[in-house]
Amino acid sequence: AEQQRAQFTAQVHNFMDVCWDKCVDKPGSKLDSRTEGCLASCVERFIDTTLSITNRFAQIVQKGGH
Amino acid sequence: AEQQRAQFTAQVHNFMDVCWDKCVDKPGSKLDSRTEGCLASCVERFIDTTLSITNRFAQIVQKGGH
Amino acid sequence: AEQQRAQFTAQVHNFMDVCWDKCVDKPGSKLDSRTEGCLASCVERFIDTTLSITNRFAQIVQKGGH
Amino acid sequence: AQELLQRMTDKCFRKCIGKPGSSLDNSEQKCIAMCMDRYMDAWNTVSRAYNSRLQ
Amino acid sequence: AQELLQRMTDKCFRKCIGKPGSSLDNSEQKCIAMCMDRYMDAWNTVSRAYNSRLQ
Amino acid sequence: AQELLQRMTDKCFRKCIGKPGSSLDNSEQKCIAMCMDRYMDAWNTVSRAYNSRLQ
Repeated sequence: AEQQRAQFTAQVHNFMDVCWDKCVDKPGSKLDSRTEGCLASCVERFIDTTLSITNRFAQIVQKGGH
Repeated sequence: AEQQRAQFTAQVHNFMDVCWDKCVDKPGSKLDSRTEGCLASCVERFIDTTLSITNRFAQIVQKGGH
Repeated sequence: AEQQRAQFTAQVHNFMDVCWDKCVDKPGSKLDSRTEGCLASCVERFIDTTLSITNRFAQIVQKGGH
Repeated sequence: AQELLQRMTDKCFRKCIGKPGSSLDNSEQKCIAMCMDRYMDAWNTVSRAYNSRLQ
Repeated sequence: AQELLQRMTDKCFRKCIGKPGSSLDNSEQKCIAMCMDRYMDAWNTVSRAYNSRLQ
Repeated sequence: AQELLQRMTDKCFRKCIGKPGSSLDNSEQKCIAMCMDRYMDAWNTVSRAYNSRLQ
Protein backbone atom coordinates (compact mmCIF):
# COMPACT_ATOMS: atom_id res chain seq x y z
CA ALA A 1 0.00 0.00 0.00
CA GLU A 2 2.93 2.27 0.84
CA GLN A 3 4.41 1.61 -2.60
CA GLN A 4 1.05 2.07 -4.30
CA ARG A 5 0.66 5.49 -2.70
CA ALA A 6 4.14 6.49 -3.86
CA GLN A 7 3.23 5.42 -7.41
CA PHE A 8 -0.04 7.33 -7.26
CA THR A 9 1.78 10.47 -6.11
CA ALA A 10 4.46 10.09 -8.79
CA GLN A 11 1.72 9.85 -11.43
CA VAL A 12 -0.02 12.95 -10.09
CA HIS A 13 3.30 14.87 -10.30
CA ASN A 14 3.60 13.66 -13.88
CA PHE A 15 0.05 14.76 -14.79
CA MET A 16 0.62 18.12 -13.09
CA ASP A 17 3.74 18.72 -15.18
CA VAL A 18 1.77 18.39 -18.43
CA CYS A 19 -1.66 19.64 -17.37
CA TRP A 20 -0.64 22.71 -15.34
CA ASP A 21 1.06 24.18 -18.42
CA LYS A 22 -1.82 23.20 -20.71
CA CYS A 23 -4.67 24.44 -18.49
CA VAL A 24 -3.50 27.20 -16.15
CA ASP A 25 -2.57 30.47 -17.77
CA LYS A 26 -2.45 33.21 -15.15
CA PRO A 27 -3.30 31.84 -11.67
CA GLY A 28 -6.34 33.81 -10.42
CA SER A 29 -8.05 34.24 -7.06
CA LYS A 30 -9.76 30.88 -7.43
CA LEU A 31 -9.67 27.89 -9.76
CA ASP A 32 -12.49 28.69 -12.20
CA SER A 33 -14.68 25.88 -13.50
CA ARG A 34 -13.21 26.00 -17.00
CA THR A 35 -9.72 25.40 -15.63
CA GLU A 36 -11.02 22.62 -13.38
CA GLY A 37 -12.72 20.95 -16.32
CA CYS A 38 -9.57 21.29 -18.40
CA LEU A 39 -7.45 19.66 -15.68
CA ALA A 40 -9.84 16.73 -15.25
CA SER A 41 -10.07 16.20 -19.04
CA CYS A 42 -6.31 16.48 -19.33
CA VAL A 43 -5.85 13.58 -16.89
CA GLU A 44 -8.51 11.52 -18.71
CA ARG A 45 -7.05 12.17 -22.18
CA PHE A 46 -3.51 11.51 -20.97
CA ILE A 47 -4.60 8.11 -19.65
CA ASP A 48 -6.44 7.43 -22.95
CA THR A 49 -3.26 8.32 -24.84
CA THR A 50 -1.18 6.03 -22.65
CA LEU A 51 -3.58 3.11 -23.18
CA SER A 52 -3.81 3.74 -26.92
CA ILE A 53 -0.03 3.85 -27.31
CA THR A 54 0.55 0.82 -25.09
CA ASN A 55 -1.99 -1.27 -27.03
CA ARG A 56 -0.61 -0.27 -30.41
CA PHE A 57 2.90 -1.01 -29.19
CA ALA A 58 1.86 -4.48 -27.96
CA GLN A 59 0.30 -5.20 -31.36
CA ILE A 60 3.46 -4.17 -33.20
CA VAL A 61 5.62 -6.30 -30.92
CA GLN A 62 3.30 -9.32 -31.40
CA LYS A 63 3.36 -9.00 -35.18
CA GLY A 64 7.09 -9.43 -34.85
CA GLY A 65 8.36 -5.94 -34.81
CA HIS A 66 8.55 -2.76 -36.66
CA ALA B 1 30.84 17.62 4.39
CA GLU B 2 30.99 15.42 1.29
CA GLN B 3 27.21 15.20 1.29
CA GLN B 4 26.83 18.92 1.91
CA ARG B 5 28.98 19.69 -1.11
CA ALA B 6 26.91 17.36 -3.27
CA GLN B 7 23.74 19.13 -2.10
CA PHE B 8 25.27 22.53 -2.80
CA THR B 9 26.23 21.44 -6.31
CA ALA B 10 22.77 19.96 -6.96
CA GLN B 11 21.20 23.26 -5.94
CA VAL B 12 23.52 25.21 -8.23
CA HIS B 13 22.50 22.94 -11.14
CA ASN B 14 18.89 23.64 -10.24
CA PHE B 15 19.41 27.43 -10.13
CA MET B 16 21.33 27.29 -13.41
CA ASP B 17 18.44 25.49 -15.10
CA VAL B 18 16.04 28.34 -14.27
CA CYS B 19 18.37 31.33 -14.28
CA TRP B 20 20.40 30.60 -17.41
CA ASP B 21 17.20 30.65 -19.49
CA LYS B 22 15.88 33.77 -17.71
CA CYS B 23 19.09 35.82 -17.83
CA VAL B 24 21.31 34.73 -20.72
CA ASP B 25 20.01 35.46 -24.19
CA LYS B 26 22.84 35.21 -26.70
CA PRO B 27 26.14 34.28 -24.98
CA GLY B 28 28.62 37.09 -25.78
CA SER B 29 32.38 37.48 -25.48
CA LYS B 30 32.09 38.14 -21.76
CA LEU B 31 29.42 38.01 -19.07
CA ASP B 32 28.23 41.63 -18.97
CA SER B 33 27.33 43.20 -15.64
CA ARG B 34 23.59 43.25 -16.40
CA THR B 35 23.59 39.49 -16.93
CA GLU B 36 25.69 38.99 -13.79
CA GLY B 37 23.25 41.07 -11.77
CA CYS B 38 20.33 39.16 -13.23
CA LEU B 39 21.88 35.81 -12.28
CA ALA B 40 22.62 36.90 -8.71
CA SER B 41 19.10 38.35 -8.29
CA CYS B 42 17.61 35.22 -9.81
CA VAL B 43 19.25 33.05 -7.14
CA GLU B 44 18.15 35.46 -4.38
CA ARG B 45 14.54 35.65 -5.62
CA PHE B 46 14.37 31.89 -6.13
CA ILE B 47 15.41 31.36 -2.51
CA ASP B 48 12.87 34.01 -1.38
CA THR B 49 10.19 32.17 -3.36
CA THR B 50 11.16 28.84 -1.79
CA LEU B 51 11.00 30.30 1.72
CA SER B 52 7.72 32.07 1.06
CA ILE B 53 6.09 28.92 -0.30
CA THR B 54 7.48 26.70 2.44
CA ASN B 55 6.20 29.04 5.19
CA ARG B 56 2.76 29.37 3.64
CA PHE B 57 2.60 25.60 3.22
CA ALA B 58 3.52 25.05 6.89
CA GLN B 59 0.78 27.49 7.95
CA ILE B 60 -1.82 25.69 5.85
CA VAL B 61 -0.79 22.31 7.26
CA GLN B 62 -0.92 23.67 10.84
CA LYS B 63 -4.40 25.11 10.38
CA GLY B 64 -5.42 21.57 9.56
CA GLY B 65 -5.26 21.45 5.85
CA HIS B 66 -6.49 22.92 2.71
CA ALA C 1 27.42 -5.92 -22.22
CA GLU C 2 24.14 -5.56 -20.33
CA GLN C 3 25.37 -2.29 -18.87
CA GLN C 4 26.66 -1.09 -22.23
CA ARG C 5 23.24 -1.66 -23.79
CA ALA C 6 21.57 0.29 -20.99
CA GLN C 7 23.99 3.18 -21.58
CA PHE C 8 23.36 3.07 -25.32
CA THR C 9 19.60 3.20 -24.75
CA ALA C 10 19.93 6.04 -22.22
CA GLN C 11 21.94 8.03 -24.78
CA VAL C 12 19.33 7.39 -27.49
CA HIS C 13 16.61 8.69 -25.12
CA ASN C 14 18.76 11.76 -24.55
CA PHE C 15 19.27 12.37 -28.29
CA MET C 16 15.56 11.84 -28.93
CA ASP C 17 14.69 14.49 -26.35
CA VAL C 18 16.72 17.14 -28.20
CA CYS C 19 16.42 15.96 -31.81
CA TRP C 20 12.69 15.11 -31.90
CA ASP C 21 11.86 18.72 -30.98
CA LYS C 22 14.45 20.15 -33.43
CA CYS C 23 13.57 17.96 -36.43
CA VAL C 24 9.97 16.75 -36.23
CA ASP C 25 7.32 19.39 -36.63
CA LYS C 26 3.99 17.73 -37.42
CA PRO C 27 4.33 13.93 -37.56
CA GLY C 28 3.21 12.87 -41.07
CA SER C 29 2.27 9.55 -42.68
CA LYS C 30 5.93 8.62 -43.05
CA LEU C 31 9.30 9.96 -41.94
CA ASP C 32 10.36 12.04 -44.96
CA SER C 33 14.00 12.06 -46.02
CA ARG C 34 14.56 15.64 -44.83
CA THR C 35 13.47 14.73 -41.31
CA GLU C 36 15.60 11.58 -41.40
CA GLY C 37 18.61 13.60 -42.50
CA CYS C 38 17.96 16.15 -39.77
CA LEU C 39 17.79 13.45 -37.10
CA ALA C 40 21.03 11.81 -38.22
CA SER C 41 22.82 15.18 -38.40
CA CYS C 42 21.40 16.13 -35.03
CA VAL C 43 23.01 13.06 -33.43
CA GLU C 44 26.32 13.74 -35.21
CA ARG C 45 26.40 17.42 -34.25
CA PHE C 46 25.40 16.67 -30.67
CA ILE C 47 28.32 14.25 -30.36
CA ASP C 48 30.64 16.87 -31.97
CA THR C 49 29.42 19.42 -29.43
CA THR C 50 30.01 17.01 -26.55
CA LEU C 51 33.56 16.28 -27.72
CA SER C 52 34.33 19.95 -28.34
CA ILE C 53 33.10 20.96 -24.88
CA THR C 54 34.83 18.07 -23.15
CA ASN C 55 38.18 18.89 -24.82
CA ARG C 56 37.94 22.59 -24.04
CA PHE C 57 37.01 21.77 -20.45
CA ALA C 58 40.00 19.44 -20.10
CA GLN C 59 42.30 22.19 -21.42
CA ILE C 60 40.93 24.73 -18.96
CA VAL C 61 41.35 22.31 -16.07
CA GLN C 62 44.94 21.51 -17.13
CA LYS C 63 45.89 25.18 -17.35
CA GLY C 64 44.90 25.34 -13.71
CA GLY C 65 41.36 26.49 -13.82
CA HIS C 66 39.08 29.18 -14.89
CA ALA D 1 5.80 16.96 0.52
CA GLN D 2 9.40 17.86 -0.39
CA GLU D 3 8.89 17.03 -4.06
CA LEU D 4 5.57 18.90 -4.15
CA LEU D 5 7.18 22.03 -2.70
CA GLN D 6 10.06 21.89 -5.15
CA ARG D 7 7.85 21.48 -8.21
CA MET D 8 5.45 24.17 -7.01
CA THR D 9 8.34 26.59 -6.42
CA ASP D 10 9.73 25.90 -9.86
CA LYS D 11 6.40 26.36 -11.68
CA CYS D 12 5.41 29.47 -9.69
CA PHE D 13 8.83 31.13 -9.99
CA ARG D 14 8.70 30.68 -13.78
CA LYS D 15 5.13 32.05 -13.93
CA CYS D 16 5.47 34.96 -11.53
CA ILE D 17 9.01 36.33 -11.88
CA GLY D 18 9.82 38.00 -15.21
CA LYS D 19 13.20 39.63 -14.79
CA PRO D 20 14.38 39.03 -11.21
CA GLY D 21 14.85 42.35 -9.36
CA SER D 22 16.45 43.42 -6.08
CA SER D 23 13.59 42.02 -4.02
CA LEU D 24 10.23 40.30 -4.50
CA ASP D 25 7.93 43.22 -5.20
CA ASN D 26 4.34 43.34 -4.05
CA SER D 27 2.76 42.01 -7.23
CA GLU D 28 5.28 39.16 -7.42
CA GLN D 29 4.52 38.18 -3.82
CA LYS D 30 0.79 38.17 -4.50
CA CYS D 31 1.29 36.15 -7.66
CA ILE D 32 3.36 33.56 -5.80
CA ALA D 33 0.79 33.18 -3.01
CA MET D 34 -2.05 32.78 -5.54
CA CYS D 35 -0.03 30.47 -7.73
CA MET D 36 0.69 28.25 -4.76
CA ASP D 37 -2.98 28.10 -3.74
CA ARG D 38 -4.05 27.33 -7.32
CA TYR D 39 -1.33 24.69 -7.63
CA MET D 40 -2.72 22.91 -4.60
CA ASP D 41 -6.30 23.23 -5.92
CA ALA D 42 -5.10 21.82 -9.24
CA TRP D 43 -3.29 19.00 -7.43
CA ASN D 44 -6.55 18.07 -5.71
CA THR D 45 -8.54 18.20 -8.96
CA VAL D 46 -5.97 16.05 -10.75
CA SER D 47 -5.81 13.53 -7.89
CA ARG D 48 -9.60 13.21 -7.86
CA ALA D 49 -9.78 12.74 -11.63
CA TYR D 50 -7.05 10.11 -11.53
CA ASN D 51 -8.59 8.36 -8.58
CA SER D 52 -12.05 8.13 -10.13
CA ARG D 53 -10.48 6.72 -13.30
CA LEU D 54 -8.76 4.01 -11.27
CA GLN D 55 -12.03 2.85 -9.65
CA ALA E 1 10.32 -0.49 -23.12
CA GLN E 2 8.63 1.21 -20.15
CA GLU E 3 10.74 4.34 -20.47
CA LEU E 4 10.25 4.45 -24.25
CA LEU E 5 6.46 4.24 -23.85
CA GLN E 6 6.44 6.99 -21.22
CA ARG E 7 8.56 9.39 -23.24
CA MET E 8 6.59 8.66 -26.42
CA THR E 9 3.30 9.26 -24.62
CA ASP E 10 4.57 12.53 -23.21
CA LYS E 11 5.89 13.87 -26.55
CA CYS E 12 2.82 12.75 -28.53
CA PHE E 13 0.31 14.06 -26.00
CA ARG E 14 2.01 17.47 -26.09
CA LYS E 15 2.06 17.47 -29.92
CA CYS E 16 -1.43 16.11 -30.59
CA ILE E 17 -3.69 17.40 -27.82
CA GLY E 18 -4.34 21.15 -27.79
CA LYS E 19 -7.06 21.79 -25.24
CA PRO E 20 -8.12 18.41 -23.80
CA GLY E 21 -11.82 17.73 -24.51
CA SER E 22 -14.39 15.22 -23.28
CA SER E 23 -12.87 12.38 -25.35
CA LEU E 24 -10.07 11.82 -27.85
CA ASP E 25 -11.63 12.96 -31.09
CA ASN E 26 -10.89 11.36 -34.44
CA SER E 27 -8.14 13.70 -35.52
CA GLU E 28 -6.43 13.43 -32.12
CA GLN E 29 -6.49 9.64 -32.34
CA LYS E 30 -5.00 9.67 -35.82
CA CYS E 31 -2.36 12.15 -34.74
CA ILE E 32 -1.38 9.95 -31.80
CA ALA E 33 -1.10 6.81 -33.92
CA MET E 34 1.03 8.63 -36.52
CA CYS E 35 3.12 10.34 -33.87
CA MET E 36 3.86 6.98 -32.27
CA ASP E 37 4.89 5.41 -35.58
CA ARG E 38 7.11 8.37 -36.43
CA TYR E 39 8.62 8.33 -32.93
CA MET E 40 9.64 4.72 -33.45
CA ASP E 41 11.01 5.49 -36.93
CA ALA E 42 12.96 8.39 -35.45
CA TRP E 43 14.23 6.15 -32.65
CA ASN E 44 15.58 3.73 -35.27
CA THR E 45 17.20 6.52 -37.29
CA VAL E 46 18.83 7.99 -34.19
CA SER E 47 20.06 4.57 -33.00
CA ARG E 48 21.59 3.83 -36.38
CA ALA E 49 23.32 7.23 -36.55
CA TYR E 50 24.68 6.81 -33.02
CA ASN E 51 25.77 3.25 -33.70
CA SER E 52 27.64 4.10 -36.90
CA ARG E 53 29.42 6.92 -35.05
CA LEU E 54 30.55 4.48 -32.37
CA GLN E 55 32.16 2.10 -34.90
CA ALA F 1 32.07 17.37 -13.51
CA GLN F 2 30.15 14.79 -15.60
CA GLU F 3 26.78 16.36 -14.80
CA LEU F 4 28.10 19.87 -15.44
CA LEU F 5 29.41 18.84 -18.87
CA GLN F 6 26.14 17.16 -19.79
CA ARG F 7 23.98 20.11 -18.80
CA MET F 8 26.32 22.58 -20.47
CA THR F 9 26.31 20.54 -23.70
CA ASP F 10 22.53 20.36 -23.65
CA LYS F 11 22.01 24.12 -23.06
CA CYS F 12 24.69 25.17 -25.58
CA PHE F 13 23.53 22.76 -28.29
CA ARG F 14 20.00 24.13 -27.97
CA LYS F 15 21.25 27.75 -28.08
CA CYS F 16 23.84 27.43 -30.85
CA ILE F 17 22.55 24.83 -33.32
CA GLY F 18 19.46 25.82 -35.31
CA LYS F 19 18.95 23.15 -37.92
CA PRO F 20 21.82 20.62 -37.61
CA GLY F 21 23.89 20.52 -40.83
CA SER F 22 26.56 18.20 -42.23
CA SER F 23 29.22 19.57 -39.87
CA LEU F 24 29.63 22.20 -37.16
CA ASP F 25 30.24 25.35 -39.17
CA ASN F 26 32.50 28.14 -38.04
CA SER F 27 29.86 30.30 -36.39
CA GLU F 28 28.40 27.29 -34.56
CA GLN F 29 31.83 26.37 -33.22
CA LYS F 30 32.45 29.91 -32.01
CA CYS F 31 29.02 30.04 -30.42
CA ILE F 32 29.65 26.76 -28.57
CA ALA F 33 33.02 27.90 -27.25
CA MET F 34 31.56 31.20 -26.04
CA CYS F 35 28.49 29.55 -24.62
CA MET F 36 30.65 27.17 -22.64
CA ASP F 37 32.80 29.99 -21.24
CA ARG F 38 29.72 32.03 -20.30
CA TYR F 39 28.09 28.94 -18.75
CA MET F 40 31.09 28.54 -16.49
CA ASP F 41 31.12 32.25 -15.63
CA ALA F 42 27.41 32.01 -14.83
CA TRP F 43 28.03 28.92 -12.72
CA ASN F 44 30.58 30.87 -10.69
CA THR F 45 28.25 33.87 -10.27
CA VAL F 46 25.39 31.63 -9.18
CA SER F 47 27.59 29.69 -6.74
CA ARG F 48 28.85 32.91 -5.18
CA ALA F 49 25.33 34.32 -4.82
CA TYR F 50 24.09 31.10 -3.26
CA ASN F 51 27.08 30.85 -0.98
CA SER F 52 26.77 34.40 0.34
CA ARG F 53 23.06 33.78 1.00
CA LEU F 54 23.96 30.72 3.07
CA GLN F 55 26.35 32.66 5.33
